[in-house]
Amino acid sequence: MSEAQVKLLGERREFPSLLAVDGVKVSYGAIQALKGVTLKVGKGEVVALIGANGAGKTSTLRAVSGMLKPVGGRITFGGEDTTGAKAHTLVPRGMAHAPEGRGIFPNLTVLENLELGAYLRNDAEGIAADMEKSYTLFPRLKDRRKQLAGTLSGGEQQMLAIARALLSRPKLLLLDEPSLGLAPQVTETIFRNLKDVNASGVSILLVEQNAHLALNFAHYGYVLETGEVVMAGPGKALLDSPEIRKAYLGE
Amino acid sequence: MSGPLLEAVGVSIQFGGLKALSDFNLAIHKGDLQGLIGPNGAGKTTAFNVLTGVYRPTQGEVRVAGQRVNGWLPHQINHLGLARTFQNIRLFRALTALDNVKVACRAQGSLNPEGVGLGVKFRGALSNYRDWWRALMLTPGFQAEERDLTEQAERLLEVMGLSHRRNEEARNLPYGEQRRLEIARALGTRPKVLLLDEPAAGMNTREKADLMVLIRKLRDDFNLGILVIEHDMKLVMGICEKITVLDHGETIARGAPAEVRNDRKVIEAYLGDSYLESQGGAA
Amino acid sequence: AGCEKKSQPTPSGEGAQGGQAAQPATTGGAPADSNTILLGEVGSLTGAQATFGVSTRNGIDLAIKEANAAGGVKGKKIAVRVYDNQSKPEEAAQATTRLITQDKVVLILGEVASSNSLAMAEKAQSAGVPMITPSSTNPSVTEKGDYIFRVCFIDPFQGFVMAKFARENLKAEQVAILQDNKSAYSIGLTDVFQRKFTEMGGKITTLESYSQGDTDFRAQLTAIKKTKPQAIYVPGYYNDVGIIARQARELGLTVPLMGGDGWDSEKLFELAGNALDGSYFSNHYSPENPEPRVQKFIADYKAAYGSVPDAMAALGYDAAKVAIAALEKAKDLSGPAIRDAIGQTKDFPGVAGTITLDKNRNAVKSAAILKIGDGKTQFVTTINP
Amino acid sequence: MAQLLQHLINGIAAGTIYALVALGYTMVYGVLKLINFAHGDVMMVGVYMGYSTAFLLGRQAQSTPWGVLVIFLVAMGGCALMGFLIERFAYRPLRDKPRLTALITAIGISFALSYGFQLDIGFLPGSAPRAFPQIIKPAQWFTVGDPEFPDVVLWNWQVISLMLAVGLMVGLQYLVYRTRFGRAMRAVSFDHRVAALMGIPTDRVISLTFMIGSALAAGAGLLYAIKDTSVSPLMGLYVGLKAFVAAVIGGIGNVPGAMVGGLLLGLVEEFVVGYAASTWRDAVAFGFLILVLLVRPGGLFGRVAAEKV
Amino acid sequence: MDTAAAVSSKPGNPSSMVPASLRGILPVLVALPVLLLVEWLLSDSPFAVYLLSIMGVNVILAVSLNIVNGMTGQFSIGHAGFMAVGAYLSGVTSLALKDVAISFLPVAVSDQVFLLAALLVGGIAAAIAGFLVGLPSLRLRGDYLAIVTLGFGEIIRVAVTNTEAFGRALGLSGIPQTSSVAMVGFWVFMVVLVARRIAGSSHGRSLWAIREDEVAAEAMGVNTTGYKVRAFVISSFFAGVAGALFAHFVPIINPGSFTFVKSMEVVVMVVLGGLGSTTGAIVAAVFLTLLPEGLRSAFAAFGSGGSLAQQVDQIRMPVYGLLLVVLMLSRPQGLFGTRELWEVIPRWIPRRRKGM
Ligand SMILES: Nc1ncnc2c1ncn2[C@@H]1O[C@H](COP(=O)(O)OP(=O)(O)OP(=O)(O)O)[C@@H](O)[C@H]1O
Ligand SMILES: Nc1ncnc2c1ncn2[C@@H]1O[C@H](COP(=O)(O)OP(=O)(O)OP(=O)(O)O)[C@@H](O)[C@H]1O
Ligand SMILES: [Mg+2]
Ligand SMILES: [Mg+2]
Repeated sequence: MSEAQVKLLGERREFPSLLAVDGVKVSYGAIQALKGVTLKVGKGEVVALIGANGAGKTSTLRAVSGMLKPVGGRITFGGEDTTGAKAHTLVPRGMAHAPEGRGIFPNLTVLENLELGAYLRNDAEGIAADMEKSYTLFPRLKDRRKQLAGTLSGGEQQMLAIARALLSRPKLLLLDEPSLGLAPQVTETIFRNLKDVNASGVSILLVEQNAHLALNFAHYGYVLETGEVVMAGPGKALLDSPEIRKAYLGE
Repeated sequence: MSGPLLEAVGVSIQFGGLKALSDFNLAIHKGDLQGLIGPNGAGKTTAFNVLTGVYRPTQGEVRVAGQRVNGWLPHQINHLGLARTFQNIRLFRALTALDNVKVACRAQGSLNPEGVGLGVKFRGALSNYRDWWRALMLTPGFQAEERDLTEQAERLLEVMGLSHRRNEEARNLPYGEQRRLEIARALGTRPKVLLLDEPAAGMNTREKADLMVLIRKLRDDFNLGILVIEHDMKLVMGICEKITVLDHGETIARGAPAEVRNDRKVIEAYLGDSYLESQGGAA
Repeated sequence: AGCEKKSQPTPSGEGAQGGQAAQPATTGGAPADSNTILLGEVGSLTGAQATFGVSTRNGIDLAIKEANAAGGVKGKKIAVRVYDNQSKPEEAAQATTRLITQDKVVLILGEVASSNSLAMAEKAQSAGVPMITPSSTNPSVTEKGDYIFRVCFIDPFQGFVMAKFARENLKAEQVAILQDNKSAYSIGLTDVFQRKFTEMGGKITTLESYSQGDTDFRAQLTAIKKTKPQAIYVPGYYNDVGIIARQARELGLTVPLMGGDGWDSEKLFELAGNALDGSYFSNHYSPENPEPRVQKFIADYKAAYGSVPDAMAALGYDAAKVAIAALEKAKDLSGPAIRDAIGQTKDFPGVAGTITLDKNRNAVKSAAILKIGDGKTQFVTTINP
Repeated sequence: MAQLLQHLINGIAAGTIYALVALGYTMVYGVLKLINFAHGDVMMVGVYMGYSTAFLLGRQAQSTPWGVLVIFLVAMGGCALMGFLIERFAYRPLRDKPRLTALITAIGISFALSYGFQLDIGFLPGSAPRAFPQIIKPAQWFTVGDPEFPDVVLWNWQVISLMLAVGLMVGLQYLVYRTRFGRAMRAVSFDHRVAALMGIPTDRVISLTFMIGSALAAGAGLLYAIKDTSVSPLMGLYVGLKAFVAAVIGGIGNVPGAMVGGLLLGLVEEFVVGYAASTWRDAVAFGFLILVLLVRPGGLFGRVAAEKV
Repeated sequence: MDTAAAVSSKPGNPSSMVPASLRGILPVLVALPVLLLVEWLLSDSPFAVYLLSIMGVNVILAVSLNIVNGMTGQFSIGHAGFMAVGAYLSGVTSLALKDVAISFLPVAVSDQVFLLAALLVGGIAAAIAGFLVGLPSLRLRGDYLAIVTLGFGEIIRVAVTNTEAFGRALGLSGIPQTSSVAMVGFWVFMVVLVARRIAGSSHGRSLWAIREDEVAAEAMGVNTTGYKVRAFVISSFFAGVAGALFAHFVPIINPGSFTFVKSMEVVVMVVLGGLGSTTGAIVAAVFLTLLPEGLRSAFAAFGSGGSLAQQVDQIRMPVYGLLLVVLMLSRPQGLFGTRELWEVIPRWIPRRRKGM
């Protein structure tokens, strides 16, 4: 679908380009989940992706991180064409993805899960430092270091997933519903921490059901409907749009 | 009988060194709509698991409809009228929406005598095999029963607004609808008490608002006692009459939403200061 | 015993109903043209007993080639259709049925393993197609009916032969037995040996078992060793026996081993090294037999297949020869005619002994006792029935 | 008494082989959750490779230390390659499909190998067993009683096999639990898609695991052939099955479990044959398995995965 | 009226013209004459009879295993064990009754009566064994359950091998060859009917639910252990009948026919057909039974002379193995996935129509 049908609100702040998704299509067998999604994430930018259930948010993230092979379109990351590249080849280039459903390794301990996040890194000291940092972000994880991740509570697992993604020192962090199942306080903490993470130069592509939270946090937002981008604009502008308020904020 | 339909008395459970739930007390009566909240890892889901028989309490007693059910199997407890949904959706993914509900309906329809003792067991086994036999022979009674089931299940789908999905496989439903299907399925077992584990997770604000209306309606129409775990305070505070707050397995507060909301301990452990602020602003 | 009562009426009953359903009714496959006589063979070409199946097949093949070279039978060439049964009775039954009804063979050459031959015999008997088994030694095979023959001696005889030899020639008093629990053949020999040897005043110190295909026999051998036998009877197949012998020596068990025709294979010596030196087994034939027909057979076989024929090959050869002779003699190629012709086989000069079929359709033959030494067998003695 | 000692030695020697084969089983199961039914047949092929190498080396060279090394390397390398190919073409395409489908291809490969090697065409060996050359010259390292006709014997290769098995077990355990590769293996085993998100090259990890497993199979097979002095196309079938049982007894996926399971199974079988009825050996072995599983549903060392509801 | 449509849209149910009280047995009434006709038509081609019989036995095995492996999601690989129980016990029964006949009936009919009795003996004995094997499923999951079923199968085999009454390694021979195409067909028909009716009933749904998520099924009031055991019992009953039929047409049985390789063959049929699909199991069983025979015919074209022609019959098995791999790779979901034939075929034929 062409750009023409996307309703654009407001002006986008300029960021140096990092990720560009151009007309990407994804299908699961007969089901076409993405019908041509186009979006951009700049260096240091936080971009939110909102949309109803089944709109294709998760599929977009999967296509970007290489978990899925798009059937059409182009993805460029850090200046290189990464369309259809395997997930593990994207990690060294600075991509980290905390997937939907958390994807923790249930029979490994919390510590081992975190170590896997730093799988490709060789700087023992850097890793140790980052590990400490994640413990300050999520003190709960420190207490449960030796516990098998599968027995963590839902919220703890979510923390683990985010902390693990950060340990690869990514340029771009893909987060799929990070607030899912988290206590309000924790959600708040996480978003506060994500701000810091972003401030340190990491770009974030965020999928969130809580549109309020997400759009407040993001520089720019896209609205996805049945596999297509239907609206885009700076976070605040979207928040103010009556359509969004009606459809996603229940007002 | 006006005693509580579901009762937990001094229930504790321990995993290795970790006390996930300690001295947990709860009573749910007909028509109650209660909330169970607390920080992540507080033991809320564990409490559900103990109540429904997935875990066996290390201490204390669980009573359903006046029966002590410690050590019973989940399906037996379910037959006494306790149904639940799961935090991580656990639908029968390859079955259609309708069949998901019918599975639950059936189980209640052919209830066997519960209890211990050889006689009961034997009669149970006999009636089981007779039941299979009826299915194999397609007896008229059996056919009528099947029609009945379908009707029941369809009614439930309608109540949950899922009729248009009846023949779709559960795994192909959007998340929000899966959540509702789980509730429909739980209702299929004709429970007296319904336990909902984070029913609004993954829903957007509007869907949450709809869900609130729905939960209230269920309580009224089906005459249920309902216990909800939820992290969305708007939902919990909005619909629950009584809220229990857990932290580290301990009950740190209990009372009406207004009381709980202003409880210092609850704010510290769970809500956080900014919650108060946002409440001030939004509500 | 009298178990034919019920199986008899079936074919004749059907025959009555369908009139002459035999020849022209069905079309099935490309029937052998009128210039060839088609025989059928079912063998274990894969599976646990495959090596015997292959030997048998080679023996039969050789006999057929010779016959064809000499002008065939009744002026026609002979061909054999061979089916594999994977060493399983149901496959044997299926293949036999196929041979009979699809390929329309006039005669079937059977199996080594008795359980497979039994399955074949059931089918051949009820279809009225004659069958000759080269080397199934279990008595029950030919009891299946009057169309089933064999060109080898039977288990009771072979068990008796070895018991007699052990008691009289070796003067053994105490013998242990190690049997293959998975093979009816081995159990058959064991039962007879045990009975006869005890009757002759000997003592069986212990009876241990293994399963075909096992490769570690140390547990059994250790248990046997404790009983201090003067010899061990191992009525198994050579592929197991070779390994058993080595392990026995390795454990310090130095008494002679004794066995049956299942031992007979060139490969035995390769497997056993010299661990079997001084051991004995009973066999259908001895390759040392100076008779020209035997030596010619050995030479031809070597030329064709590159190895010394073992007993299975010799018996396969004999079975085919008996079959060919009967075909020649039979007044026509109908089942009953061939059956009668085979039944009259008398003093037939086989490479594995002179064959005379008794009224139970079993070959009455003497057995050779062979001794092993230096990777060779030496003829020791013949024991007559 | 002497007899008891001998049974003990036999049982441990037999168990060692089960354990070695089980190690490979467990490795593969560990990452792929696939019961690799072709494992025993891969082992068989490995033994034939070793056999041909020994044959080519000739009688003299094959039993020198270098000869033995070459034989092992050829067999293990050949099997690693074969494992790679099998994984690449028969299992990988099915990785995201229901688990049972890969099991069927495993069965197919098992059939193809075990029946294929019974053929007598080209390089295929035919169904008859062959004597495996004594590449390790047997020597009695310990005897009780008259050394000529000893009551109890312990052979050099029995000790060597056991030491190798224990060494391999320790090495594997180290590999799986102490190295980065091991961590990657374990991650892949739980969810290879998420593992890829960690930057783990999952295909390579799985291939490598397969290659290690197959090489182990070849090594185990050679020791087995040395112990029982023969090689045949069907040898993989039952050893494979028994090794699988051993792995399950120990808790499948668990490295020390495979070792202990193998030794226990070897001993149980030995003592059933030695002191009870030898005809019931297999039944007792499986009965033992069932008993263990009823008492500990995840095997001796295994943990039934904690599933949090 | 919506519900009526739901009922009649379920395939496999006879049309609603039939009075409800008759629906249960109607298919049987229709099938019996058909089977007898087939029997009569085939009366003089024993090979076709043999092939059909072995095919039928395999179909019964596959469809019955599908109840446990496909519908319930348990992983049983010991089916040959149940088959053995049925085969041996019915064989012993028939041998004992060999010379008895019901005097007022024609011989053929009397034979069939005795056969039926023997089949029931075999089936029930196997069902009891199935109950025993089903019990560990209370505690065991997945591959652990699988190896236990395999173990039971092997134990049964060893027990048979050591029992004098069962003929030890030689097996039982001389079992009357009373099996007929009609009888085999009847049981094929029965097992399919039972499988379909279970699948279409609430019991079937409970089994599916267990397959999908045991914890959730239990929480929804499904007595998972009870259902699993019952699935085992029904499945092994039919395996026992299949074994009993097998014993009456081969007609010799020995322990070598019931090894775990046989069990694996049945598993292959079920998976290849599509786990949970009854018609898939049928098609796969028929196909895999005919495959080796077909290869045999194909290879027979090489003629019957020469050593290559003699080798070809051995090439069958490795080719069979490779074909399995290829088949699985090309249809990983099995032939029909979890669907049934009539749900699949419409998808294959009118490809176009959907778009319009
Ligand atoms: N593995 C899958 N197989 C088949 N269809 C799928 C699969 N995953 C997603 N889909 C379908 O693709 C579409 C887009 O799904 P996606 O998960 O990307 O949506 P989403 O926006 O993330 O929704 P949610 O808010 O529910 O997470 C939906 O219709 C969904 O049903
Ligand atoms: N089977 C188990 N084994 C060990 N620990 C467990 C097990 N189940 C739960 N726990 C522990 O018990 C604690 C309570 O877990 P629970 O799932 O009840 O939390 P929760 O209150 O539901 O949290 P959330 O809101 O995040 O879902 C957690 O710390 C968890 O790690
Ligand atoms: Mg999503
Ligand atoms: Mg929870």
